[in-house]
Amino acid sequence: MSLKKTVGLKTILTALLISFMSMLLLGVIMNAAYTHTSLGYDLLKINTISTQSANAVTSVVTYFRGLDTLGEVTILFLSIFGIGIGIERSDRMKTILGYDSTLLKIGTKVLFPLIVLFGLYIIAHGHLSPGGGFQGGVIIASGFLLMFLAYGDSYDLDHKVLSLFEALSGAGFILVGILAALAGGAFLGNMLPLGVLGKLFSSGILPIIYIFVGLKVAAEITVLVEYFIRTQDARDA
Amino acid sequence: MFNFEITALGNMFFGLTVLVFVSLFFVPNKHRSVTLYSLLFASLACIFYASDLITLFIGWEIMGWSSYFLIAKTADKQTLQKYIVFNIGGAFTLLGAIILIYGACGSFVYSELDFSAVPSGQVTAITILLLLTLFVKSGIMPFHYWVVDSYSQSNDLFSAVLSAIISKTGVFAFILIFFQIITVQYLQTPILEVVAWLGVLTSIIATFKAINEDEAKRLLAYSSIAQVGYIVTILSIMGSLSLEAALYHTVIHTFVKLLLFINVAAIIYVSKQHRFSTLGGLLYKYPLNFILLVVGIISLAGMPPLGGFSSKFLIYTALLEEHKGLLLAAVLFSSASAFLYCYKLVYGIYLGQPTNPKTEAYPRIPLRFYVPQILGAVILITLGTIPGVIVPMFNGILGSVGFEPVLYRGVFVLGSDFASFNGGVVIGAFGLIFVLILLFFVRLKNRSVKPKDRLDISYCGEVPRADVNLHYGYGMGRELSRIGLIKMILSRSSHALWQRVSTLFGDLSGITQKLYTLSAQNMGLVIFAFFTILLYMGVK
Amino acid sequence: MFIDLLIMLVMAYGFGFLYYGLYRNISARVHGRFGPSLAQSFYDSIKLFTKDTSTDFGWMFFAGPIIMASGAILTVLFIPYFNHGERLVGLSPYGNLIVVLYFMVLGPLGNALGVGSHGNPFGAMGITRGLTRLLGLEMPFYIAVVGLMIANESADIGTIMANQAETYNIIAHPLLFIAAFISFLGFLGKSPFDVVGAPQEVYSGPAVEFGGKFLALALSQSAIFSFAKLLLMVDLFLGGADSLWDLILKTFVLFVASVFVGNVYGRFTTAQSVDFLLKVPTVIAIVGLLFV
Amino acid sequence: MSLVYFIAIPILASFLTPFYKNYLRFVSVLVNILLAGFAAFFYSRLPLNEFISLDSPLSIIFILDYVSFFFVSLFIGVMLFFSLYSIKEKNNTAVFVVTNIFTSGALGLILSADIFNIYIFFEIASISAYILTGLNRDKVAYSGAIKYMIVGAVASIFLLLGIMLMYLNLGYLTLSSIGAGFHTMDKGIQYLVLLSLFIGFGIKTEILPLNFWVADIYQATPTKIAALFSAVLSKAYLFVFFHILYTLKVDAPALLFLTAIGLLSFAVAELSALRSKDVKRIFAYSTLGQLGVLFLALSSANVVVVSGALFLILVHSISKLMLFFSLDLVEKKMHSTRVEAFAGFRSAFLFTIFAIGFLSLLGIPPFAGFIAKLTILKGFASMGAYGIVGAILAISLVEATYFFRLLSANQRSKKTAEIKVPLLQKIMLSLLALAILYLGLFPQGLLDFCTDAAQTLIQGVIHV
Repeated sequence: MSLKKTVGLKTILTALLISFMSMLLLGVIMNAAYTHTSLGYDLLKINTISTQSANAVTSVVTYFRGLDTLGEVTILFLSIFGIGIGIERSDRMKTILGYDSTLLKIGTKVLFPLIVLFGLYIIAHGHLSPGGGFQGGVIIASGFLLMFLAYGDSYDLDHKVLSLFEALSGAGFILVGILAALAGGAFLGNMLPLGVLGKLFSSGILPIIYIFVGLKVAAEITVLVEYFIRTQDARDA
Repeated sequence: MFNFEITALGNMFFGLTVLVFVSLFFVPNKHRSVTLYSLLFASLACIFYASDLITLFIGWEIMGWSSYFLIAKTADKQTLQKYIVFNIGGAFTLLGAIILIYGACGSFVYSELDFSAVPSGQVTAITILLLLTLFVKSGIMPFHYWVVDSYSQSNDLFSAVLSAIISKTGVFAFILIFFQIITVQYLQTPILEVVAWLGVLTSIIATFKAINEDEAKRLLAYSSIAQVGYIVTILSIMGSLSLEAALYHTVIHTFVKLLLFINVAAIIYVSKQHRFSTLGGLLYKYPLNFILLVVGIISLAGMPPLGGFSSKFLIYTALLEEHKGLLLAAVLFSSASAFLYCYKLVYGIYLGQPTNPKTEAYPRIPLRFYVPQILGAVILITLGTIPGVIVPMFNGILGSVGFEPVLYRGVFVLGSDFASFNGGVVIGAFGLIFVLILLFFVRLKNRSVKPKDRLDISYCGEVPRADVNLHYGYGMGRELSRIGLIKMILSRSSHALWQRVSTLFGDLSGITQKLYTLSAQNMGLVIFAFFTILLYMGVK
Repeated sequence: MFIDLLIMLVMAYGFGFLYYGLYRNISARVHGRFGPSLAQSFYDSIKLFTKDTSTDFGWMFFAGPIIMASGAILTVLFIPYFNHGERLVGLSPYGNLIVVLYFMVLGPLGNALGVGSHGNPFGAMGITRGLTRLLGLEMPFYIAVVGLMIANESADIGTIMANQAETYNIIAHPLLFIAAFISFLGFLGKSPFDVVGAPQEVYSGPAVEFGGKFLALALSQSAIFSFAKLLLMVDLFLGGADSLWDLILKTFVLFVASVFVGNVYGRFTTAQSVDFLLKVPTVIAIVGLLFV
Repeated sequence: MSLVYFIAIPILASFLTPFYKNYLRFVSVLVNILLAGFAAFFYSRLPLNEFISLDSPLSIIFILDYVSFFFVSLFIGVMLFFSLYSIKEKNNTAVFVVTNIFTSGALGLILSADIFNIYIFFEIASISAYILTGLNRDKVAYSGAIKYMIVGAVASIFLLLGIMLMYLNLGYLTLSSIGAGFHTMDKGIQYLVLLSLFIGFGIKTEILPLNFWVADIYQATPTKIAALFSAVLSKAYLFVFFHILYTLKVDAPALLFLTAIGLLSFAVAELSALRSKDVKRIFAYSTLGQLGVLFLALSSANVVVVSGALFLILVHSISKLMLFFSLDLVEKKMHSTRVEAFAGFRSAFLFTIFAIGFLSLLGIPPFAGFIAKLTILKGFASMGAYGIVGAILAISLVEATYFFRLLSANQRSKKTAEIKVPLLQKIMLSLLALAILYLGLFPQGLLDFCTDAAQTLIQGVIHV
C-alpha cells in the first residue's frame, strides 16, 4: 500500500487541525491565572460531621452527590439495555470464547464463591476503605465471567434471579432515597444514626446505598458480559 | 385579540360581500364546502370590520388559506403553489409592515396610530411593504403571476368570489391604510407616482393578455387584473374625487365580475366547454344569458348607458382634475383596448357559428344561475340611470376617512365641477332613440327572409361545408401580435422571472441538503474545526 | 327643445350625405372619373330602406344596426352646433366630452353584436379589424382631447369652445390638432385607414351580410356619424361655429382636407395602421400634451 | 414533597420492569399521571428551591421556578400524551423502559441547577435518545444510532471540558455560585468555557454548523420517537443552555453571535427542506428551522421576545407531536414516508390534522403559532431589530412553500390507499389540534405565564 493511500490528505489535515486546536487550548489554559479553592478542606471538615465515613470519596459519591450516583447507575443500566437491543438481533455472533478444560472447571468452582465473597466485602466496606459498590460489583461480575469461560454454554445462569437482582437493587437505591425523604430529610438524606467512625455499622445510610449500587453493578456487568460472549440461543436457554 | 368597529368603509365592502355571497348561494356547485365558505365569509367580515391591524391580519390570513383549500379542490399543483407562495408572501409582508408600524407607533389600534413622530424613512419602508401586500392581493404586475391560473382553475363559483370580492380586499386595505391610517401627508410622492404607473401598466398589459386568451375564465381573470389596476391607479391620486371614483369602480367591478363569471359558469355548466375555440353560436340557444352578458360587457367596457360608464367617468374626471394627462391617456388606451376582449368574450361564446355539433343537445341553464346575474344586471342598469344614487354613501365614507365630500347634485347627476353628466338623460335619450328607430324599422313595409340554415351566408359565392370551422372566436385578436408594441407586451411574461427565482432556491436547497448527509467522522471534523476557528478568533 | 334636437338630426343627416356625395365626387375627379351626382347617396339610402327583401338572421341581427344608429344619433345630439350656446346645443348640458367620446364607440359595439350574430366569419373578421384599428385611433385622439380638457380645466364642450374666442386651439395646440386630425381620418374611415370597410377588393367586412334596410340604416348612421365627427373637430379645434355659414365653412374645410389626404395615401393594413397610429401621432400627441 | 420525585419515579418504574413486563405501558401512563399530579401540586408553590444534602458545599440544588415549571409541565404533558397514545401497542416494553428514563433525564435537565448534575442528566437523556434511535432494529437505525452516539460523545466531551474548567477555577458546581463567580475568572478561561458550552449544547440543540447529523438521525428514528426528540429533547437542551448563559451573564456580543447563528440555521434548514423528497426529513428540517428561531429569540435577552419563544416552544411541541404521530399512521399504511407516499393517502381527518399543524408552524392565524411568532416579532420590533423581523418573515415564506407543496401534493394526487384512523388516535390528535386552536384564540393566560417565565429565565439563577 502506498503512503498516499494510508495517510490521505484528510488525515493530514485532521492531524494539523487537532494539533492546532491543542496548541490553542493549551495556550489558553497555561496562560490563565488560576486560584486554588479551599473546597477539599471544606469537604473533609464537613465529612467528619455529617457522615462519619472513613472514606470521604464514598461520602461524596453516595451522600453529597448521591443523585449523581443514581444517574450513573441509570446510565449503566441504559447502556447495557441499549447494547442488549443492539445485540439481540445480530445473528452473526457465533464464535464464543470457551476453554473446555476440567482443571479450569474445578478451579472455577472453588474460586467463584470466593470472588463473590470478596466482591461483597469490598462493597460492604465501601465507607471504611478504598473501593465500594462499583468496584465490588465489577469483582462479582468477574466471577460470572470466569464461569462463562469455564463452562461455556452449559453454564445455566438463572435469568429470573438475575433480573430480579437487577430490578430490586436499582429500585432499592431509589426507595431508600424516597424513604429518607419521607422520613423528613432530603432525598437520599441521612435518616439513620451515624455511629462511630471506623465501625462497619456506621455512616448511616451510606453503606446501604453502596450495597444497592454494588448489586446493581454486579448484575448489570454480568448481563453485559453475557451479551458479549454468549449467543442468543445460549442466553435464552 | 379580536377588536371590531363598524365603519362606513367596512359597511360598504361587507355589504358587497353579503350580496355576492347570498346571490352565489343559489348557484349550483359541485364543490360546495360550507365550512370553508363560512370561514372565508367570517374572515372577510374580520378584515372589513377590524379596528386593529392584528385583527385585520388574522382575517387576511384566514382568507388566504381558506381560499387555498377552496381552490385546491380543482386546481393543479403548480397553480396552488403559485397561489400560496404569493399570498403567504403577501401576508408576511403585511405582517412585516404591521410589526414595523408597531415598532414605530407602539400600538396596533387604528385610532392610536400616529405617524407624526416617525422618521420618513421608516414610513416609506412601511408604505412599500404594505403596497407589496396589496399588489399581490390585487394582482398588480409583476405580482399577478398567481392570479390568472388561480381564477381560471378554481371552480366556477369560487372564481366569481375571487374576482368580485377577494381582489377587492386589496383595495379595501389600500383605502383603509393610506387614506385613514398613514394619511397622505406622510406618504412620499414618488412612491405614489410609481404606484399609479404600475397600476395603469398592469391594466394595459393585462388587457392585451386578455385579448390573446382562448379560455373564457382566463380572459376574465386578466380583465380582473386590469380593472383592479385602474382602481389602484386612481387611488394613488389620493383625493376626494379619486377615492369616490375608486369606490364607485369597486362596486361596479364587483357586480360586473359576479355577473360575467356566473354567466360563463352557466355556459360551462351546460356545455362542459370553456374555450372559445369549442364554443360559439349559443346566442339563440340562451338569449337571456346573452343579454345579461351584454349588460356585463357594456359595463366592463365602461360604455355610456350602463353603470360601468359612471365609474370610468369618475376615474377620468379625477385624473383630469389632478392634470394627470399621460396617466389618463394610458388609462384610456387600456380602456379602449378592453373593447376587444369584451367583444371576444361575447363573440366567442354566443355569436358566430357553433363549433360543437352537440350544441343543440345542450340542456337548459338552471334558473338558479340567473340570481346573481340578474342582481348584477339590475344594479348595473340602476347605476347607469341614476348614477348619483350612491354618492351620499360614498360621501359618508369620505367623511369617515377625513376627506371632503364631493358635491351631490341629485340622483341623476354624477361628476364634479370639472365635468358632470346626467345618467337619466343619457339612458333616456338612448332608449328613446332606440325605440324610435325600432318602431320606424318595424313599420317599414318590406319583408325579411330567414336564412335556410346557419350556413346560408355570403361565403365568397359558395356554400361552406359543414365541417369547415366558421367560428372566428379562437383567432380573434391574433393579428394584434403583428403590431410591434403589442407584440412586445404579449411576448413578455413574468413566468421566466419567477421561474428563475424558483430554480435558484431549488439549487440552493440542493446544496444545503448535501450538508445534512455528512458522515459521523466528517461531522466530528466540522465540529472540531468550528471550535478551533472560534477559539482562534477569541484568543486573537 | 325637441325641435332643436330634430333640426340637429336632420342637419346631420343632410350634411352627412352631402359630404359623402362630395367625397365620392372628389375621389372620382382625382381618379379621372366623373362620379355620381351629389344626391346619389340620398337616393341610395331611400332606395335601400324600401328594398323588398333582406335576409334576417334573428333578433340580434335586427337590433345590431339599431344600436349602431342610436349611438351615432346620440353622439350628434350631445355635440353643440354653435359656440354661442343658445340654439342647437342639443343635450350637451347633460353630458360632456367624455360622454361623447364613449358614444362614439357605442355604435361600433352595436354593429359588432349585430355582425357577430349572423355567423359569417368574414363579418367578424371585419369587426375585429375595426376594433383593433380603433385601438390605434383612440390613443392619439384621446391624448389630444385630454390635453384640451386639461388646458381648459373643463370637459364641457361648450366651455372649450367658449375659451377659443381669441385663439383657436388649432393655433394654441397645433401638435394636439395634428394628432387628433390623423386619428380623425381613421375615424372617418378614410384612406389610409380604411381597411375595415375594405369596400372594393375584399369580400369581407362588417357589412358582409347586411342588405336592404339594414344596409340603409348602416349607411345613414355612417353619414350622421361622419358629420358628428366633423362637428366635434370643429368644436374642439376651430372654436365652433358662430353661424350656419361658419359651420358649413369650417366643416367643409376640414372635410376637404381629410378627403385630399385620403386620396393621396394608399391603404394601410390593420397592423400597419395601428402601428403607425401608436407611433407617429401618439408621440406627437404626447409631446403636445407635455406643452399644455 | 420533593422535586426529586420527578426524576426518581420514572427511573424506578423502569428499574422494576421485570415485575410487570407486559404491562409497562399502563405503568408508564400511571407514572406520567402521577408526575402531572406532582406538577399540579407544585404549581401553587412556585418558585421554590430544594437542596439535596443541606450541609455540603457540593450539595445539589433543584429549582422549580416559572420557567422550569413551564418546561416540566410541557414535558410531562408530552410524555403523558405519548404513553396514552401508544397504550394499545403491546410488545413495545423496550420503548417504555427507555422513554421513562428519557423523561427523567429531560426533567432532570430542567430542574437541576448544578452543572455536574446537569451533565449527568445530559448523558441520561442522550443515551436514551441513542437507544430510541436504534429501536427500529434495522441497518439504517443502527447506523443512525451509532452516528448519533459519536456526535453525542463529541458534545459530551466539550460540555465536560467546560464544566471541568469552571469547577477547577471556582470550586463550585452550583449554578448560582458559578454565576456570581464567573466574571472573576481569567478572561481566556471564560471564553473557553463559553465556547465549550456553546459547542456541547450547540450540537444538542441542533444549530447551524453543528447540526448536519440531525436529518439522518430523524430519518433513522421511529417516527413517533422523532416527535419526542423534536418536542422534548432539543427543547430541554435549549433551555439548559440559555439557563446557564443567562446565569453566567454573558456580554452582548456573545448573544449577538448566537442570534446570528440562530438566524443562519433557520435559513439553511428551511432551504434544505425546500427540495427534500422525504416527509420525515422535511419535518426534521422544519424542526431545525424552528430551533434556529428559538435560538435567536432566546438569545435576545428581551422579555417579550423570550416569552414569545417560550410560547413557540409549547406550540412547536404540540404541532410536531401532531405531525409526527399522523405521519406515523401514514407510514404504517403506505410503508414509506416519501412525498409520493404522502401524496397518495386518503383521509380527510389526517389531512386536516396535517393542515392545522402546518399552518400553526408557519405562524398563520388563527392558530397558536401565530401568537408565538407575533410576540417574537413584536419584541424584536420594540428592540428596533427590524432586520431580524424581515429575515424571519422571509425565511418563513420558504417554509410555507414546502409545507403547502405537501398539502397540494396530497390534494391533487391519485389516491392509492385509504387510512382509517383508530378512535383513540383520532381523539388524541383532535385534542392536540383543538389545543392549538384554543391557544391561538385565547392566548392571554399562557402568554402572561410565559412573560413571568421569560423574566425568570433572563434573570438567571441568582446567588442567594
